[in-house]
Amino acid sequence: MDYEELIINMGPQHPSTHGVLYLELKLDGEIVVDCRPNIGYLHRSIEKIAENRTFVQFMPFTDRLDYLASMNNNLGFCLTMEKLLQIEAPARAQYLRVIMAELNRVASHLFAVSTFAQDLGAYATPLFYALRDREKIVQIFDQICGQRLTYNYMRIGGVSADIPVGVDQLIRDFIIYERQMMAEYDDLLTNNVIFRARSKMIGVLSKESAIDHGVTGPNLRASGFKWDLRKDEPYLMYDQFDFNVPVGKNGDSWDRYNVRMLEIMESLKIIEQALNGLPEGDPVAKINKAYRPTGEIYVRTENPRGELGFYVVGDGNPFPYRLKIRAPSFSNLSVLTSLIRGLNISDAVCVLGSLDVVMGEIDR
Amino acid sequence: MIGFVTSYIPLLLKGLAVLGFIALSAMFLIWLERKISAKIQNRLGPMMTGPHGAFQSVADTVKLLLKENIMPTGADTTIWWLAPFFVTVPAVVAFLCMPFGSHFIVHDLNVGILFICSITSISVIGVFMAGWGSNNKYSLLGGMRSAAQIVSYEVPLLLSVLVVIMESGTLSMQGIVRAQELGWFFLKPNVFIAFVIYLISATAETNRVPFDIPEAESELVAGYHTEYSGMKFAMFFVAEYTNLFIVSAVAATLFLGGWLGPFRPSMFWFLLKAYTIIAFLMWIRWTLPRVRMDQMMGFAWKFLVPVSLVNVLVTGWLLVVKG
Amino acid sequence: MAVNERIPGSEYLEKFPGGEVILAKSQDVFNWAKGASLWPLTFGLACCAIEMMTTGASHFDIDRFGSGVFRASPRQCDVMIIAGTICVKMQDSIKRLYDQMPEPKYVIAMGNCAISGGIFYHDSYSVVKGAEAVGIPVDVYVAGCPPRPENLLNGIIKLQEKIRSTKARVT
Amino acid sequence: MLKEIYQILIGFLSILKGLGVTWKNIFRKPVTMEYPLDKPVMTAKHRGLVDLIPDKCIACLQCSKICPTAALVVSGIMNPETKKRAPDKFVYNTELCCFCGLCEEICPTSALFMNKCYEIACYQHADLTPIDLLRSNKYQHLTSPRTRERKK
Amino acid sequence: METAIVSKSIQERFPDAIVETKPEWICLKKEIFTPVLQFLKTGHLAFINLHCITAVDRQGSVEVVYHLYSFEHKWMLTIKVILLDSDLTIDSLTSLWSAANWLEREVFDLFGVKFTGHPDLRRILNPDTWSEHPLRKDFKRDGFIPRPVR
Repeated sequence: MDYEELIINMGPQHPSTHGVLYLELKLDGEIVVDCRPNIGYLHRSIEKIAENRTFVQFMPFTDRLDYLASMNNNLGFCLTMEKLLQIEAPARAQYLRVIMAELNRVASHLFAVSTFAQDLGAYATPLFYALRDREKIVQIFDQICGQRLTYNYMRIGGVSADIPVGVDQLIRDFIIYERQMMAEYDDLLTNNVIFRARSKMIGVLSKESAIDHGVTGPNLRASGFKWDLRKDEPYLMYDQFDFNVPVGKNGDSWDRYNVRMLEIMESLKIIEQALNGLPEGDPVAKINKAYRPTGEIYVRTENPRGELGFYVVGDGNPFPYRLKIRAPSFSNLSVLTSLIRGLNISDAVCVLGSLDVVMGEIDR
Repeated sequence: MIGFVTSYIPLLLKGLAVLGFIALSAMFLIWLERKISAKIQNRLGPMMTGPHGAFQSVADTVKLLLKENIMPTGADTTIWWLAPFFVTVPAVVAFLCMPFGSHFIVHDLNVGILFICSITSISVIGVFMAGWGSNNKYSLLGGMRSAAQIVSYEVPLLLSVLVVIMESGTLSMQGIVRAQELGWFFLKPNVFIAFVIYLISATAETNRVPFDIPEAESELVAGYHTEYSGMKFAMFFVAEYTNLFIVSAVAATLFLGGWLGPFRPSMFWFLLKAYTIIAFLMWIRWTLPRVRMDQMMGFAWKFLVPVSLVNVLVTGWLLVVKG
Repeated sequence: MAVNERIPGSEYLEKFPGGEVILAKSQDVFNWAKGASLWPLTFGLACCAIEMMTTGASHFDIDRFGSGVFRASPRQCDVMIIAGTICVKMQDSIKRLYDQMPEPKYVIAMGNCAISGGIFYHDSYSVVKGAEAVGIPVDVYVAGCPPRPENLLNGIIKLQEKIRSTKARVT
Repeated sequence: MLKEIYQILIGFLSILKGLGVTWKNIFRKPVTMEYPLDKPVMTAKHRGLVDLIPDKCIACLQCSKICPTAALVVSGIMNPETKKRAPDKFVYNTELCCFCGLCEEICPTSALFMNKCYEIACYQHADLTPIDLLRSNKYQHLTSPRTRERKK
Repeated sequence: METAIVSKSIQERFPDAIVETKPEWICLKKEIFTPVLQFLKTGHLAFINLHCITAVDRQGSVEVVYHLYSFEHKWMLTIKVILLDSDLTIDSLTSLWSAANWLEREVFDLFGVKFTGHPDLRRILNPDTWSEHPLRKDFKRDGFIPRPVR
């Protein structure tokens, strides 16, 4: 008696595909036999656009790559251009960049953690708690640069505006508030028996397979490989802050979730130290339209989802000749097929949620 | 001939009263669920339709009435069309012997609790028909999951009800309530365990978190009622909340002494207990994640069934020893 | 700007004496009900989806307007909030989703990308220039990149006013 | 067997702790800001719609050059009496704008700024496209719901 | 850790593999390309992480650029291969790093470089029905509105 596999389309519009990802799942009963992810449903040809925009004009596009961590994308592009043009940002601007990047990392991890809980069935409550906390960060950004999600805050050689007067007190109150809330999330989710039963030893990613697939960021650290660009290849004064890098034990979905929770606490520590050590000076950088770099450069920074790389080739024009964005979620998602073979649908959804991919930067 | 007809008038009136109560309670429960979830999530819930969104459920029902009725192509028409009725009718009929008060009962069958448990398990056929009839892979998976879930949680449910029957000695609902005049049943330790098991398998029976696997939001889009729109979807919604009320009402009757209470209006106590249990189930609904399919089955057969069997033995031994 | 929609059974009601009065009154009730419970489809494409989720969350709480029930299946939805960039590859999926929705359906184009391709209008080979280019009639345009959650709530209020002002088409 | 029972009990306790968290949240004040009734005050740096003070503008075309999405169409003429350039056409395309704030930063005479208007919702496409910034009542057509009369 | 050291160690094993050595990158010949990378991965240099594959259209030839990273030496190596427009084929690296699978599909999709030996070389970002490769400089398509220079 031959049986025919059930082909199910977790199509571009599905509550748990974190955007427009289309998974062709071949099922035997409820067990996933094979999975073919199709991407490109949010391909907005940012690299083709970049070839017709000056470097200053390209900054708003970096906000829309990983739209949950726009500050970190701005930071990545700024560092690339500053290294290519040999420009040095003033100390206060560098400290402000660290604060903004780490605050955005906390907001992005809060979002990732709570959508993971939603995929496991805790419908809406953890998500709304995390969004309530994220709202405080977004309002701080609103005070600093005027927008809630696409900041366009950093300029090549500095930042666009200094921090207003009352905002650093706002950030300090947020840090105290967030530490209490994280204790609540541990009770609500981390130690919950159903949550652990659903995510322990599901989608185990070994260290070798992670490195082989080019997985970076929290997913790599969850597989037991202690590798964080901020610690191992310090850029932007990260070596002056002491924070430790959380590492998971057996690389399953729960470890990927737990590494993100611990990273939130570490980021809060960094923000506190950066705020205390904020030097004086004028961080603002004027818009300079006369950048005409030649040569090429490849710079990587540590995004909440992994290592974001910018490869810029300049040939003397104000527009880049070629600009390649190496998105961390792109390689993180390529691991999905090998992880969910043999699991059933509920675990496939759990593994996809634990990888925490953003379609904006996968499809560019 | 007249005598024959007039003897049915009181039953007809009681039936209409029950139908009215079901419609009102379903709408109230939908509003209550949105308000409790809002309270838990520090937000406000429906506010714009009447004071504190009082007429929100009325607006939802009227809107669902006005929706276009879409039949998916290739659907198995009769099965697809009949499914909502197979889910709603058992939920309504189960109110036949629900003891609202000392005299407020449609008809006090002497096999009351057996009747309720058997009627409510018919709805699984409706869910399965909806799953198969919609010609949609997600619904098919939802339908199959719900059949497995309800079958595996029927056994601990009935075993915990068996404990109460052994304690009260009668199957009729009023009889069970009167047997609790000395002390509510859930105060006894062994019956308390049966109460906990009953609540767990009741959440599974009504497909509510942490056992809402058939219509799992994040996996199967909307489970078995993916293809239903307009009034048919409203019937599924009403049936789901009516089942929730039945399960809590039976729990209140069996374990918390039904309409027994210090002062006169007995119906008040019954509704109070039923709605506190509903509020507790809603509180659980908005806190816990979902259990996976095989964990749910394993939990039922490997843990709930043995514990309830032991519980039945202990109750029997206690009754024999205590006399 | 009255978009006419047929009320089921309006042709019978009209024949009875005083039918028009009942029809007019019932029409107000129907429009109030349609406006008060707009169930959106969970359909986030890009950055605007994050702002849509924030609107659903506790600080702005779209549930106050009765539309907190985000249904995943298009069969049970009334309003499709197109939140994000419409790409060439996603085009026919959006059209199919729109066709699957039952009749009294409305569309809110949220964000400049859904209105006209926004920041990706020039130099992009794979972005469709707005929801109209896909062939979907849009009821309310909510501009912004991304629009603030208050702006989306403002769009929902405008959609409710539009529904309340529709006159039933008496066949 | 004993370990099994112990696991179940620990699991039960963790569920109760989770319920405790939601219980605490039930009694917290709701954080909702009821939008149409009390509206938020926009921050000082909020980037709303692009706005222009016509007489301060010297039509240097800096803003239309810097705009990443070419949403500003500006053309200026030399005004013979005042010997200064003045804009005769200043069209702003709301549907293309990405609200990045570069035009506001680059404008030498700060004639162009981003106002605090964030309620941009309308029924027709034509309300959004070419908006002539030289007119004084350029954003009147974008109405917004009434706020709650503050009970002073 | 300098490019010169890496190019010297390549020189010893594969004398005629290197076309050109620059402080930022090394340009390799197309013919004996995979053995060199095999050595780079498994040799003492331990470039076990293929960070990114991209391409640059030089209007006459396409430069395929590989970024390899070694965790031991904490150093990023850039390798280039020049492919003439006449035959845009190069052998695939999926046997060495599985990260190459999707990265090569993207380069094929946007540039048209065919990777021989790739398990399933299809388009990844654009619809499969397209025939042109968008990131080439001579790319034309209707509905493509260039930004008007003000």
